Amino acid sequence: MSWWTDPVHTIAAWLTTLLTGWGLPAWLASLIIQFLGVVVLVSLLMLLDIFLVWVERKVVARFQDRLGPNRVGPWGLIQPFADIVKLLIKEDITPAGADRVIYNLAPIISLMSVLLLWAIVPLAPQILGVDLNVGALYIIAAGALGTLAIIMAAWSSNNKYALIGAFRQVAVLVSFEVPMIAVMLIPTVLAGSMGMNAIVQAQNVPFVFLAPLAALIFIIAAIAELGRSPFDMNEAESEIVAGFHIEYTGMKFGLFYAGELLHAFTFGGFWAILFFGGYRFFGLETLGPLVSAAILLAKAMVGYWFIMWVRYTVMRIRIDHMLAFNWKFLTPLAFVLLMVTALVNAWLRNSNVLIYVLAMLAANAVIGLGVLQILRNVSRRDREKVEGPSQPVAAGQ
Amino acid sequence: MSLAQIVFLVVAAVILGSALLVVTTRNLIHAALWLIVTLFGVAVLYALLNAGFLAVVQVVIYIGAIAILFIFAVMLTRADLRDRAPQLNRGWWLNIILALLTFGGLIWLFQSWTGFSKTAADIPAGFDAVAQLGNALISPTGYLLPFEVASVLLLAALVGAVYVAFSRK
Amino acid sequence: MQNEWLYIGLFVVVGALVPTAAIVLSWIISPKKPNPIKQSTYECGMETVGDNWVQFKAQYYVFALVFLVFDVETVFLFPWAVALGKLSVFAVLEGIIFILILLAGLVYAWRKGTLDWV
Amino acid sequence: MLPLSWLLALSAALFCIGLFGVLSRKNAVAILLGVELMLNAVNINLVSFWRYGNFAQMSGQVFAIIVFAVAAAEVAVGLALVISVYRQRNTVIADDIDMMKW
Repeated sequence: MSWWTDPVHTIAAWLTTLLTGWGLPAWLASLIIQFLGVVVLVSLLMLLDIFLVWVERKVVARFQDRLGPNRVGPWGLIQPFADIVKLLIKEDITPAGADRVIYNLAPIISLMSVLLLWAIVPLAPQILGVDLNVGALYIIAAGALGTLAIIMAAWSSNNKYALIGAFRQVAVLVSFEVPMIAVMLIPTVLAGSMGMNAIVQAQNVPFVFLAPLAALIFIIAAIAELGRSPFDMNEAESEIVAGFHIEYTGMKFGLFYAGELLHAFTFGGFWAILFFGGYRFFGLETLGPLVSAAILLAKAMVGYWFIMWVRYTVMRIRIDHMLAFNWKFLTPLAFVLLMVTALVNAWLRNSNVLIYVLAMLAANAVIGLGVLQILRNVSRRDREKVEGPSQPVAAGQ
Repeated sequence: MSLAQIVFLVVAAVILGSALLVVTTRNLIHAALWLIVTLFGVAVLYALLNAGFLAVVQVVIYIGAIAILFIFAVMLTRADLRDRAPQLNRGWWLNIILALLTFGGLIWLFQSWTGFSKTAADIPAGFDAVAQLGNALISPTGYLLPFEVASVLLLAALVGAVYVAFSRK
Repeated sequence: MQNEWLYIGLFVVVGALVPTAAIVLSWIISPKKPNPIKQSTYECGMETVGDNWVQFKAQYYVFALVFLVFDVETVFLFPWAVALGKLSVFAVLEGIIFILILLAGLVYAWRKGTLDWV
Repeated sequence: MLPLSWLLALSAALFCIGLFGVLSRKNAVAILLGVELMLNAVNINLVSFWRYGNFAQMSGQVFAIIVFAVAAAEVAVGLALVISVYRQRNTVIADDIDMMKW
């Protein structure tokens, strides 16, 4: 067990001998070590979060043909720290009539729900918090806490806009959770396990080649879960000002904001884990766990960049279109994909890998083309309802 | 006392305390939020009992969906019954006696049973509860019929609730 | 098993402590000069009327309802999906029947027009 | 390790609190909250019996999952009824809804 092949356990073993050397019982020593591990991980995440503020601002600036922060520190890297100081010394206003306990609890739960996701992220086979065998459901459970935080924030701040915004946001969140769960079932079917590490281990062929449509649906649903454009219901300024966090100021607002950014990055990471092989990259992961962790973080950053790309390119969709898109398109499609994937998997999983992959790809292509054909027919019918029957243009007229 | 016992006592106190608040709080939103605390405590209890899958399911279904539904329903039925009005029926002290009697009766019944103070066997290391559960759910000798009937039940609930909530007059 | 959940529990504790620390820190060092205007409910400059308990339409409830039903469905489907690797085509068909029965519910709600945001 | 008696006592207590809520609350939504407490007490029992009995046989967990489904169905239909009554009668007090038809 050397430092390079298994850093976490090496450090843990060293600390165990140190602590038991001081006369602590073994269970207390392991508890303290686990606690330290969590503290280190959470601190790194918060640091990453601060860095993400800079990334987000820099990227949006480039998309909008601006420079972005570039005054404080090299390339403006110190800018987010200045932002934090600003948020800390802002006056903290609690609106009259607010339910103080719930009002203060909401941002805490909001950030906590995002941090909790990282307990199951496998950065490398040797660097992972816990290899929970119910990983996929755990993601949904953490998301449930986030939904709860939104309702608590809105109700406790005693503001009509906040409550309306939260209701819309929650309606969108719970709706898009359905296709999200359905496509999370697809990697589970393919890997035969819900554990994140097992799913990564099973991806000798990255699942994106077996279920490209599922990967697409996952990222669409994830963007909606994040409440980002084009599904940014809570920031429909022209209708409900700032949604559920309208009354929040200073650090509490900052916590919501930090949670949102880290959430986006985290879902980039889960996209990579579920569909793009996680910490694996053409055998590079065998070099060592730190390389694996770097691979996963790089993939997560690409996923995050993709989410930002969508956010700054596509306009907000109206809420009725958004919900219709979910219930009448994404949800049926996701369940059809699940059924077909399960069937093909059951028939062909023991045959040649090439045949298996090609069959999966073909199934996806057939479903995709069929859906496009159905959509074309439906929209033609809708158009004819408004414009009258379309007449074929005869030649020569 | 072992760590598990300490955790159990703390969780049990949280569960019972918040459950009492659920049935006595005037503000219904607060009652729903206290219900969430209770449900979370029960989820911790499942984790303590090595039923990790059920712990997560408890959070997903109860906190993620049922509690949200309750909060929506409270918001939708803005009614005469606001925080000031008495929230309990007139004979509530009778109900306390009834509940206490039920509790005493249950404990008395349990007491007379031989397995009351049983302790659990250790779960072997390679035991995958989720896969076992899946096998049990779809094997024809197991719970195949309840599995399919559950989906019919959910279908009936969906159709019924949509019909009831949406019957326009 | 026990240790896994202990770790999650520690994560809950630390995950709650970090934002709490941030809020407490800002509470200590930020200025506090409350006045009634500053603390009034923000409504784009209008005086707020009544409390925030506005009447919502039942539409919100219906979306949450359909979500609840599908959420419960997945709880049955996850064990099915995990066990699938070792099972026959017959087991897959059972799961497919399960999904189809529920999709019938979705079709009903769709036909009834409850999925439209009127 | 925990003795089974602690778990059974906890679930009995939770069940009785739920019972009190169901019997005493005026608001129909609050009554349903009490029913949720009772269902949770039942589930604690089922999971305990799974753990302390023959855990290789998954009966307890399967029962618990079925109870989840039943609870979900109960809440969905129950709250839909409450909302429907509220929209027509403008009340959520269970004692006022006693006409069986209107």
